[in-house]
Amino acid sequence: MARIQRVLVANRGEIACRVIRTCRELGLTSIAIFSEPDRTALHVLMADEAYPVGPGPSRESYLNMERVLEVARRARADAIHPGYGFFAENEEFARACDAAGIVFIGPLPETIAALGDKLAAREVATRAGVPIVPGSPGAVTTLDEVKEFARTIGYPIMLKAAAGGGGKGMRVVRSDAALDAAWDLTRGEAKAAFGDDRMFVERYIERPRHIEAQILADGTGRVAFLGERECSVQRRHQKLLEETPSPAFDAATRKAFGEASIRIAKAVGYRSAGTVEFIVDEQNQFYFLEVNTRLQVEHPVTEMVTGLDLVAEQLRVADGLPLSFGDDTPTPRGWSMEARIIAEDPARNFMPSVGRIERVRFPQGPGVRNDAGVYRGYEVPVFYDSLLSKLVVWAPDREQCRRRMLRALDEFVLEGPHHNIAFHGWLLSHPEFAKGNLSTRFLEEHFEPGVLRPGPEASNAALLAAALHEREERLRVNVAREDATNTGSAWKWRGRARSGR
Amino acid sequence: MARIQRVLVANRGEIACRVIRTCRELGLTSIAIFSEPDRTALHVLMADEAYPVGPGPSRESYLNMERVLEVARRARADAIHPGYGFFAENEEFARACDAAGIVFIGPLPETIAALGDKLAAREVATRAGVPIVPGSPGAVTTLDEVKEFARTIGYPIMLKAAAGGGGKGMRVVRSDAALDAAWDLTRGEAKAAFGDDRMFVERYIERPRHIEAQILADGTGRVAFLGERECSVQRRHQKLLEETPSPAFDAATRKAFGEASIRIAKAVGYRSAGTVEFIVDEQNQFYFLEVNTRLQVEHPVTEMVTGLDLVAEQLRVADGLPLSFGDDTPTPRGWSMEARIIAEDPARNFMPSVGRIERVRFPQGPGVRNDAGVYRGYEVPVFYDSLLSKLVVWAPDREQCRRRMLRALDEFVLEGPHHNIAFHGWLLSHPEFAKGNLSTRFLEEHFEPGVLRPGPEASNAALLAAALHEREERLRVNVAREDATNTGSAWKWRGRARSGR
Amino acid sequence: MKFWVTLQGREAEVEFHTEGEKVFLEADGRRIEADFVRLPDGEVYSLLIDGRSHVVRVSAADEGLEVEIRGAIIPVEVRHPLEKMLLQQGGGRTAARGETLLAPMPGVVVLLRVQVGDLVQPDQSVVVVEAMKMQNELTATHGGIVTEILVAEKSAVSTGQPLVKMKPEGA
Amino acid sequence: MKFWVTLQGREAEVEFHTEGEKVFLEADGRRIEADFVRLPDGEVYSLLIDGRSHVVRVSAADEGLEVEIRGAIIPVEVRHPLEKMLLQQGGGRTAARGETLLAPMPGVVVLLRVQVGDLVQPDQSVVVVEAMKMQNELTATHGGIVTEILVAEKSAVSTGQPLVKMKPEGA
Repeated sequence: MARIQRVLVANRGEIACRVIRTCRELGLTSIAIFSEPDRTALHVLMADEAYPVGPGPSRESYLNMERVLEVARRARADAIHPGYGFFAENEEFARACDAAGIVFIGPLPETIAALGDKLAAREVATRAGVPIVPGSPGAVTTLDEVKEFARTIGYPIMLKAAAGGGGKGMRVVRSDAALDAAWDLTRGEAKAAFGDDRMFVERYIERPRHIEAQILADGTGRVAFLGERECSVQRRHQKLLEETPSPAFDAATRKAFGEASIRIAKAVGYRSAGTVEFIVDEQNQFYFLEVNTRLQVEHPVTEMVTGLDLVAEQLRVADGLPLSFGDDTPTPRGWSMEARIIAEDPARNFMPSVGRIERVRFPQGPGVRNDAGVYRGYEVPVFYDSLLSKLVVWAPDREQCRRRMLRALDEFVLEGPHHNIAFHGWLLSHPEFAKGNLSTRFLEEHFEPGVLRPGPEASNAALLAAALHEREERLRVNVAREDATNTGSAWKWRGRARSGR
Repeated sequence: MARIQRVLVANRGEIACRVIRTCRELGLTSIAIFSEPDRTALHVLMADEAYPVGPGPSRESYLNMERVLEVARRARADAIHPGYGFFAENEEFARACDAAGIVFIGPLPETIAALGDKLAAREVATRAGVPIVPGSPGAVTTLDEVKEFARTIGYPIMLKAAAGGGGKGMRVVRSDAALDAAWDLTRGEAKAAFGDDRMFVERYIERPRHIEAQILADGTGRVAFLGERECSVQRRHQKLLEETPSPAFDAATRKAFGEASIRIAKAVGYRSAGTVEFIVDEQNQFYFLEVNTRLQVEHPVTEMVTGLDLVAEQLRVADGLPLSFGDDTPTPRGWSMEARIIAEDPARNFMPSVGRIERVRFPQGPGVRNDAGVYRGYEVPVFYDSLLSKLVVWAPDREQCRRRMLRALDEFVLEGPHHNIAFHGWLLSHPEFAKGNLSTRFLEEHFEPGVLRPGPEASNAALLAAALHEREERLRVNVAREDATNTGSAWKWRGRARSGR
Repeated sequence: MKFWVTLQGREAEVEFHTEGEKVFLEADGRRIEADFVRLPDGEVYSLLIDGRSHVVRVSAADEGLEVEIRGAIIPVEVRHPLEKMLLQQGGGRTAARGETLLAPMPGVVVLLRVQVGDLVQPDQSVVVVEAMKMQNELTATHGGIVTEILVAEKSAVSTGQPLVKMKPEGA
Repeated sequence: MKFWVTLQGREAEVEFHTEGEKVFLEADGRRIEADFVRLPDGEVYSLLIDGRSHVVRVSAADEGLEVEIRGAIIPVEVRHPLEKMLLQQGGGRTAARGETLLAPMPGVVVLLRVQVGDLVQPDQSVVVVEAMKMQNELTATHGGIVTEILVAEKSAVSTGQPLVKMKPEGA
C-alpha cells in the first residue's frame, strides 16, 4: 500500500522527464516546476501538473529553497525527487523536506552530510577496509621521511604543497635519484607561492581509470551492488561516455569491487540509490574516491543490463518498501554504453553552444534508448548545463555495443547549436577505445580538433550541395525579379487610372 | 570471412530502415530502392546508396521484378533482403536472384513454394505429428456421417459448404439436437448459393487465440525456437498489438509448442528466420495454421526478450555462417509488447488516413524502442500500407510492460493524419486485456467508437483552448485591420505626391 | 471578451478577464486561472489550467474549429453571443444546412449504398471506398434525405471530392 | 551556369548542364549525376551523387555559406568566375579584411589575453569568457595585430557582441 501519491520533481531537462516517466508508470501524479525561460521546456509539457518557481538563474528558481518548498506545499506534494545537481546532495534541503512533512527521495540528511565531507568519507572507507590512494597521513618535513615513504609505496610519487592548489607546488617524482632536486624545487615553489613549504606525498597514478559502483539500499541494511560503470572518458572532469561493465575488470576484481562498495554503504547505513566512485590504476587496483548520494546522469546503462528502473526502486524505498528484487539481485546481461550529447563545439575547445533546435531526429531501432530534454524548435537556455540528450545503447557484447552506438550516432540528426555527435563518432572509432584502453587522459593523449574534419566523400558532397544550393538561389532571385517587374507595370497602370480622373 | 558486402533492401518504410540499421552495424553497404513518391522517404535518407525503381504503384516499382533485379545488378548488390510483403514470400523472385548470382536473404525457393501451398503445408504438419484443426478429411454427404464425426471431435462444430466462401453456407452447430435442422438449412443455402450442396465439417473454436512461434534455422538442420508471440488482437485479420511471451502459455505448453514448430521447420529443411502460426483454443490446444517464410512485422518483441538481432542472424545464415549463439539458444527475459501505430481513424471504422506528418515526437526513456518509417513533414503516400511506426516496449513482467506501454503511448505526439494511438490506450487499459483474456474476437466483443471520447478534463481543456485560440485570432485580426488602415493612408499620401507633380 | 463554445453537444459560456499580464477565464460561472502558450514546434499550445498541464492543437476545420488533445480530434464551434442569436433565428447549425459527404482520401468507389430520395440516419453507411488495399464504409455525420449522388461506382475519387449530398429531413 | 567553390582550402570549378528534367554537374572535369531534393522537414537537402545518399544542410553564414554534413559544419564560398576575378584583384578574402572576434554566447569576460598592438596567431586564444558554468577560450580564426579591445574584464557580453578587433599583419 503506497503512501506516496504526488511527486514533485525539483529539477528540469532530461532527468526531470526521466523521473516523470516512472511516476506515470507507477500511477503517481507528477508535478513539475519551471523557471520563466523553461515555460515550454519538455518536462513542463510531460508532467501532470506544472508550477512556476521564478526567473532564469538557478539561484532564483530551481535553487530557491523557500520557493520550491512553498510550491510543493501548495501543490500538496507528498514527496520530492531532486534528480541530480540542484538540491540532490543538499543536506539542508533534505532536512527542510522532513520538517515540511514531505518525503525526500534519497538518502537520510545525516548520510548526505557524512559523505559530503570528503575527509570523513575517506575515513569511513578506511574503517571499512577499502583502499584509498596511498599518501602520507600528514605533512612530511624531511627528505628522509619522503624517501622512507617512497620505499613503502614505490615510485612514481607526487609531491604536493600542503597549502597548494590549482596545480601549483606539485611535482611527479619517478626515482630516488630525482627526489633530492625535486624536493628542494617544489618546496621553494611552495614557499614562494603560499609562504608555506609543508609537503604531502602521495602515490602517483599515471593513467587512472574512473570506475564507479551502482548500489541500491533499502535502508534496513540490505544493499545491492548492480555492477560497475566505467566513466574514464572525460574532459575537464566532465564525463562524456560511460559503459557497463568495465572492459578492465575480470570477475574476481568485480567481486572485490562490489564487496568494497557494499561495505562502505553498510558502514553509513545507506538508503536509496547511490554511487561509490573509485580511481583505478594500471594494475586494476582500485582506490576509493567519494560517494555520490544521488542518481547519476549515467544510471541508464545500469538499467539496460539489469532491466531495473532505478527511479522506481528509489520510490519504493522512499515509500518504506523493500527493493523489488528482494535478495536475488538481477545478474547484468550484455553490454551498454551512454554517449552524452552536449551543446558544445569540439572543434573550438568544446565551447558551450546555445540556440534553437532547428531539426532533430533521434536514433531508433534495436537496442537504442534516448533520454532527451529538448525537442524541435526548443531554444536551449543559457542558464543551465548544456546536456541535450543521452544516447544509450545495449548489445550482447562490447564490440556489438560499440558498433551499434556508431550506427545510432550516424543516424542522429541534430541541427541548430553545435554539438558533439561527430566527436563521439571519432571516439567510438578510435582503435584504443575499441581495445578498451581507457584512462581519464584519453582525450589529452589522442584528441585534436583536426580529427573531426569530414572525409573526402563528405566534403565533396558538401561542395556540390553548396553549388546546387547557390544555383537554386539564383534561379529563385530571377523569378522574384520577374514578379517585381509585373508589380512595376501594375503600378504604372494604377498611376494612369488616377490621372484619368 | 563474410562473402556478402553490398545488400539491396527490396522494400520501403520502417522495415527497410530496420534492415539498413543492421547492415550498418555489420559494416555492410546498404542499398535502398525507391518509387517516385518515395524520393524523400526515410529509408532513402538512411541508406548508403539509393536508386529509383519507378512510379508510385507497387506493381510498377517495388513489385517490378525486372526493374528491381536490374538495379541490383547495376548497383553490384551481392545480396537482397526482401523485408516483409512485396517479394518476401515470392518463390519466383527467390529463383531469379539465384539465377542472377545474388543471394536471396530468406529460405530456399523450394521451401517458399512448399509452404506457400496451404494444403501441402497442412500435410507437412500432419506428417510431423503437429495437430491441425480437426475436420472431415473430405466432403460429408449424409447426416449420420456428420453425427459420427461430431461424436469424435465434440461440439460445437462448423458446417461449411464445400464450394463455399465469403461466410455464405456456413453454420455453427452446438448439439445433436440442433444438427438435423441445421444440416438441411445449410445444404439448402449451399445449393441455392453455389448449386452444390456438398458439406465439410470442422471443429468450431469459439474464441481462438492467434499465437505464433519464431524460429531461426541455419539450413544445416539446426533449428532454434525463440519463444512464442501472441497476436490475438486483430481487426479484419490485421494484427494490431503483439506480445511475448503469451499470457495463455505455461512452461509445459510452451515446450510442446516449440517442439512442434521445430519439427515442422526440420521437416522442410528450413533456412533463415520464419514464423509458424497456430490457432489456439480455450483449452490451450494449439492447431497449425501456416508458416510465414519471412521476417514478421512483430519480430522486435522477440528481439527485446532474447537480445538477438534477427536480421543479423538472417544475414549470417545467408552468408553460410552458423547462428551467432550456436546451440545454446538465449533464454527469453522479461516481457515485450508491440503496438502498431497506423494511419487510420478508429472512430470512423478504422478508415485509412493519409496526409502530412505535421508534428511528431516519439516516446523515449527506459524500455522503449521505436521503429518508424516517417518523420516530421513527410507526406504519407496513398500507394502503400498505412503502418507509420512500431512502438515496442520491454519490462520485467507483463503488468509493468502494460503500464510502460500506456506511458509511452501517452507520451507519443503524432499530428497530421488520423492514427490509432488513443485506440491502443483504450486497449491496454481494458480490464480483460490486463487479465490476458485475449482472442481474435476481442474488438468485436469489447470495442465501440464511443470508448475513444476524451474524458471530462480533456474535453474541458479542449473547450478552453478553443476559446483562448479564438480570442488570439480576433486580437490578431484587429491588429491586421489597423495595418490595413495604415496602408490605406500611405496610399492617399502617394496619390497626393503624384498629383503634386 | 465573451464566447459561446459548443463541443460534443455541450455548450458553455466563456468570458475573459485580463488583470495586467494575466488572463483569467470564467466558464460556467467558475473562475479559472489558465496559462496559455504557443509551443515552438507546431500549431499547438501548452495550457496550464490551475496547474494541470495539457498540450492542445487547435486548427481550422470545415465547420468551425478542430481541437486535438491526447490523440482525440474534437470539432468545436466558438461564437460571439450575437452570432449565436442570429444563428438560432436562422434555425441552427450544420444539420440544418444539409450535409455533403466528402471522400476522406483518394480511392475508388466500389459501392453506393443509397439512392436519391433515401433517408439516411446519422452514422449510417452511405458509400464504400477502396483505398490502401482496404474497403472503407463512409458514414454520414448528420444524415438526411439524399438529394444528389455525384459519383458512379468504380470511379476514382480524390481527397475532399463531394460524393453524396443530403438535406435535413423535412427541411 | 558555372561556379567557383572554395571549401577547406580546396577550390573547384562546378559547371551545370541541364538535359531536360535532369541536371548534371561537371566538377574537376568529372561528370557527375546528382539528384538534389529539398527535404520537407528543414533547410536541408537529400543529395544522391551517382547513387550515394547524403543529407546536407546549407545555410547562410557571416562569410558565404555554411554546409552541415554528418554533424560537421564547413564554411564554403561560392562565386561566379567574374566575382572571383574581381576579388583576386581586390587582394582576396576575410583575412585581408581583418578579423573581429565576437562573443559566441552570452557570458562574462573573465580574462583578456591580449593588448592593443599584440600580434595574434591563427587559433591563438584571445579572450576567456565564462558561460554555462565553464571557462571558454575564444580563439582567433585568422589572427592579426590587435587594433582595438571593445570589452573590459568582468563585463557581461551577449551573443555576437564584438570583443577584439584585429588587422592583418602588414596590411
